[in-house]
Amino acid sequence: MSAPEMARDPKILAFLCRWCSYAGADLAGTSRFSYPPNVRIVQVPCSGRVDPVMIFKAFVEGYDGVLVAGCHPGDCHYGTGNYHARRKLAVARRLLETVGVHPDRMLFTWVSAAEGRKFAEVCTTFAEGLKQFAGRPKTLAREALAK
Amino acid sequence: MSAGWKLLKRGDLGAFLDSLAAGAELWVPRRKGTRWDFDQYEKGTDTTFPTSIIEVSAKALFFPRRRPIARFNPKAKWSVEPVEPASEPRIVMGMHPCDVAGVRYMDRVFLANDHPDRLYEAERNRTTIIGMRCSEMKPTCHCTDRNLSPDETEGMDVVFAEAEDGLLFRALTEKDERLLGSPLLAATDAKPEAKEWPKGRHLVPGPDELMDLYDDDFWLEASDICLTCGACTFACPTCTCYLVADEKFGDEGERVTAWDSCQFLSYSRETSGHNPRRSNAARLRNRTLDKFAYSFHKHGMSSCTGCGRCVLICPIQRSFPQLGTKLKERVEEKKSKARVS
Amino acid sequence: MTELQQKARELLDKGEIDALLAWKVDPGIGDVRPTLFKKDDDAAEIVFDERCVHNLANYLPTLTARYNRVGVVLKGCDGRSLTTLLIEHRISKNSIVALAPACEGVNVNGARAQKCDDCPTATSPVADYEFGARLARGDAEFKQLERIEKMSPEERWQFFAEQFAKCRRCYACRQVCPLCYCELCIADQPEPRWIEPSRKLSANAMWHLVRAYHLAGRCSDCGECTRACPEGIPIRLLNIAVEKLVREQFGVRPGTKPDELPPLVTLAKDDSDEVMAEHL
Amino acid sequence: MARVGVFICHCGVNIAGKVDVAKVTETIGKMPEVAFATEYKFMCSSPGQKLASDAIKEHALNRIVVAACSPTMHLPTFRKAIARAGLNPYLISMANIREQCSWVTEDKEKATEKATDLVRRQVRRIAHADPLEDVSVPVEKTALVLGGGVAGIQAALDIADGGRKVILVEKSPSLGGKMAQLDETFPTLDCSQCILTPKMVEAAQHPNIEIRANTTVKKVGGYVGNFEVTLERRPTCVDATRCIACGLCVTKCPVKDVPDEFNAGLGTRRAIATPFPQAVPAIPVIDQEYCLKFTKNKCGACEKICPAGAIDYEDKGAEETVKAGAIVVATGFQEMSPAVYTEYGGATYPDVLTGLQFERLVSSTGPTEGKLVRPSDGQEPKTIVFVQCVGSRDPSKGHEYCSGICCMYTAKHALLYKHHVPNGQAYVCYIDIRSPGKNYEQFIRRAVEEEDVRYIRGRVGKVQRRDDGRYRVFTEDTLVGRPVSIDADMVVLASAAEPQSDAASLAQTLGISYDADGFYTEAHPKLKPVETATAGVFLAGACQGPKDIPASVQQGSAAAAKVLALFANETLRKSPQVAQVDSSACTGCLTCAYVCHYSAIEEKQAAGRQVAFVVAGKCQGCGACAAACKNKAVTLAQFSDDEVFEEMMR
Repeated sequence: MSAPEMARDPKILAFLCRWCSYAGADLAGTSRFSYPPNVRIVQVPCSGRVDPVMIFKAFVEGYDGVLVAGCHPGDCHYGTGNYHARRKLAVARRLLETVGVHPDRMLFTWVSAAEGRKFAEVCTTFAEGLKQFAGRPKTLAREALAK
Repeated sequence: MSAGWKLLKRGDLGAFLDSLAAGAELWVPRRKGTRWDFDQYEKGTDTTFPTSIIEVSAKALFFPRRRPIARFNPKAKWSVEPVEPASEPRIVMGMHPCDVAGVRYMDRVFLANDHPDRLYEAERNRTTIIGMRCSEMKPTCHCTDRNLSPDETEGMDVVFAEAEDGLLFRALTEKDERLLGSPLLAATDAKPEAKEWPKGRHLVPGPDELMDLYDDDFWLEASDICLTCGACTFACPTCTCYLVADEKFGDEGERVTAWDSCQFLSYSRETSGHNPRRSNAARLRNRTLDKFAYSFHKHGMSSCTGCGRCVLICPIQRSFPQLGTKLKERVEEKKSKARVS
Repeated sequence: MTELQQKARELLDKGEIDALLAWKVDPGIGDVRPTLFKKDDDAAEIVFDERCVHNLANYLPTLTARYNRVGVVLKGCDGRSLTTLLIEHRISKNSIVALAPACEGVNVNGARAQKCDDCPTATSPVADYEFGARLARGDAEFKQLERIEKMSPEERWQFFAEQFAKCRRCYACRQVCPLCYCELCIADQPEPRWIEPSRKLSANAMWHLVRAYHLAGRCSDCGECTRACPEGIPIRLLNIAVEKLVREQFGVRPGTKPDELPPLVTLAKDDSDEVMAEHL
Repeated sequence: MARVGVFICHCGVNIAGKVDVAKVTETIGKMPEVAFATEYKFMCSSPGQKLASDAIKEHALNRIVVAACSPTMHLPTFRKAIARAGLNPYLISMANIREQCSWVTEDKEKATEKATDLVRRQVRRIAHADPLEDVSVPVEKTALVLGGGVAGIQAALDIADGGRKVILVEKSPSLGGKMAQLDETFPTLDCSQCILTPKMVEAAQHPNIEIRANTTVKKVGGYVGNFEVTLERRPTCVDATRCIACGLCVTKCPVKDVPDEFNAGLGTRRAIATPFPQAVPAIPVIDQEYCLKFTKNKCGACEKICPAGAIDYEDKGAEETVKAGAIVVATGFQEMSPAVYTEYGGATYPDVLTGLQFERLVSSTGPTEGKLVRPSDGQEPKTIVFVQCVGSRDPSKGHEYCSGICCMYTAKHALLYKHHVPNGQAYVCYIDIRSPGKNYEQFIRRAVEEEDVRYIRGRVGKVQRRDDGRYRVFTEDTLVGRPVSIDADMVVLASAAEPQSDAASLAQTLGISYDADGFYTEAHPKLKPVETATAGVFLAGACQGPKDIPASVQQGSAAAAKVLALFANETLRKSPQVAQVDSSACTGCLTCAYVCHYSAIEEKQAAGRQVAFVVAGKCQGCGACAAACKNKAVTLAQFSDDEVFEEMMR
């Protein structure tokens, strides 16, 4: 992606749990809260299903930012999935930051099914923050194909 | 064949390398961090040629760790385009006899069959090897037990050696006479010092004797502490196993080969989940026999060139050639048992 | 004969163990290497000193499958790996006898190993026999990390990209690690290709991130990965970056308590959300 | 080889208004996996579904992508449709190009681009999906009803009448809930107790209903058809199996000054008491906070007098685990405390009452036996002001929502007042009047037109207590636009209905979700009003949102119908979204078992090794195990690594 294009619209991969955050994203839709178009949502049953390997891979794949959202603590549909997620995400963040992935490129948060507005705001703010990386080489991103 | 040796004065090395680099990609040994590896020569850089093997073999220059072999694009009706091999002339300078022997072995693996490896062939065709005689044998070196010697020149186009006041060069093939046409080189009567090289450091039983040990308990015992990491295979100048993978990006992608190792558990894992070489013992046996038996049967030469890199690299200080010594003991033991009974 | 050698001989002679995993000097290479001692072998050849770098816990799952009972000499860090191996059902405690001499640190490339500065347990936490007094250890400072922590994200990537680019993907780091024991490593799985098998920077980085993540909360910091790396990549940096987090946020030093589950399989409802927010 | 059929929905103009559907169809049609791609106005309509099933046959499609609304909405619809066409119902994926694209993207070109990409990812994903079979599990045909208010009683009775066993769990000593505290009910003004008590008795006597009073839910395990619920009875110190409910103990109890919860804090009761005369069960309970045996270790009067030997001071409560196939949650609401409304003197001025307190004050079973007098001086209030929306429609201090029932109960209170004090004057200060129920508006009109209740439109600013013991209510008449003040003898605050204080923790125990206000969330606001997102857990009554009696009873019956429908099956088909272990790759480390919230992973022996094994019936499909397994030996159907990978890759 060229730098000006990136400045307009960073690519974000969002892992959303099906019960809260995906429903929150749906609510953002039904409420017509618009947010930047380059957010790609992957539904997972629970934030606990998100394997940090997926997050690493997303950066390798060249996404500018990775968002993971699940039910608020205590609200997990599966009881404890989001507590597991929280620890895993903490480790993922530590590793990524250690090798030099900028902290602003990852956002791990909770979005409930009622928080349509929050979801749209989270996406908008996150994308806004990612614009600072426009035109800079992307840490971790995969190499171009051989000529 | 060629005439005698030509002398390059030590002070003229830089100028000579510059002249070589003017006509071709030139690769020379270079120290990177704590170890030596081959690197492309850049004009004007100081260059030293180590007098014995370096940590990293020249294998990757002919058979890279990762080789894109084709590009595909399903959008355009699954078009598959082969990757064009490089064709610019190249000189690899400073390969020692054991590494050159490695290339000779790879030639048999990749070229001496009905489906020669196109990319390897291209690398070979564009490359002139300026080999270097060793002036010492490291404690781990044992080429002399592998039908080689530090003076071996087979497979080289040009050979050079350390001398008191510079480097001595000699062309081995006619086409490469030209390389030595530089005015910096002067004909000389001097010859590289002839040395007596130690032998018998690491003897290994013959291929047939080894095959007799196929079902022996020896392998189980010997593999007790082997980690079955791939460090030795990647260091080895003749390990040529590779895997093929499709690396996708969006809908496009490339098919690549990448080094693989028979020491990995996954190497021999079949789709069903069955793995004929699940145990460390089976994998150690495979590697040992491949070096000292299968290679004879398939390609007519041992694929161990005696460089000793596997010893240097092993994280548990397992001496691979020492294994040979033990194998020999085992063979003797078996023989004597046979005599007794 | 040292106490350790005597006990080893006694255990072998009495048949309490079928084999003993320890170190001896190999004159051929002039260094120590892991050796499996049997009844008739000379226990007096057992050495335990700063040269004994190898983590022998790595061999236990294979050896306990072959022998009824295996004795093993463990340093503190090796013992921490053993704790986790026991928790993860790799070995049954009945099939091993742990000999735990107090470790005064080991040398790698002629200098004291960096891991030893951060060691919490000089003596293995799993021990049937202890030798020497338990040495007190201060809290780890992970000094080696400071250099990285001071860097900007760009500088960090510059540093790690240079390191990862060297990786040959020989997986010596994996094989040398007692806790990397998967039947089919994720790096070897063809579909989906989380980690591309070929050697290129992005795939190598992926491998190192995943490797470190899989050891998160489990790594005993035995440092073997770094020692085994033919390219000299400071792999341990990633391990301790996580270990520091795990200690600070989850209050766990992996493997130091025999009955403590690794922090990534337990969960803490009262963890702060801060742990997954920016914190470096 | 996957032959994917792609169907792109216009959703009228909802999608087609933003997304160039024809262009998306054209681009997607070129994907190598795609055998057929088309667009249609409304895919969820029957012609839309038929379009898909016809195409499956005509083009030999083996995978389907429908690009339309959120899968939460219509995925089940399309699953059924493709199953009718003979395709495995799990070989379909939906691209959410409405909620995630056309509705949230401003630029048309970008929306089209995004929609194309979303569909493309689902095509890749579904090409990697495997056919799945539903998991079949047995059904335990006992229902657990939580809450013995009118909704719970109704649900229990309907299920029991349907021939199924019910365990009716009530936190307090008696069934009845809020309705038992009411005097008369709107809009008919029939006596609340008179219509409720027979139902309570019926429940108690029903052969299919077991009542567990003083009991709460401690733990819920299992899954639809097979819940295992741990119930916890608090210590009551009265052995219910022995007590003959003669009431002698209550009369002998010397502690008489315990604030009476049933009377909303007005009046007192004994330390051993039944909450009200018609309580079911009628077993008294000792209040350890006040009982002298516990506070001073003396007395023991009740133990001495009890003819049945039912008093047991050593009672530590009890735990019991019950099996249930379904759970009806009917835990009701609580009245918001007006304490935050200091400007109204809520909870501080003796004659400023809440709605529920007023109910008790006019009730013949209340603390004054139905005499309407001021708590402060026992005088009849000549002037009374009802303040509406106390805590409702007030995001700053109370709740944003409208409690819905207050307009009606305030009108009822005003009428009751007029019936008690015919020559008194009642004022109602309101913001809006909401009366959308059968005969509700007529009821309001009756209060205004026939009973001379004066309605003043405006929010009350302040209630001031005057030296003479009366209260001055400051408000505004917004219809005429001038300030008003009224001197009143009594003020009644229409306190909001809010979720029970333990609603969130119960939701967490049950694994159901709740909305921003704390009310339990139904599976769909219109189409699944009594289901929750958790299969087998249903909602009834005000725990789902404020409700009046008719609505609560309706929901009770609706939930019962759902339970009976569930119990009509011998076995249940459960989503195939369960984890599976590839034993050839499993190392047997059991990390997956450590992280499983449902204890659904066990060990087994395979090929001479210990490996993990998923009990499909117990597995709820969260995928924690799949994420924890380092070498990916655990796969979660429908969310396999393969599928997530294909979807996330660019």
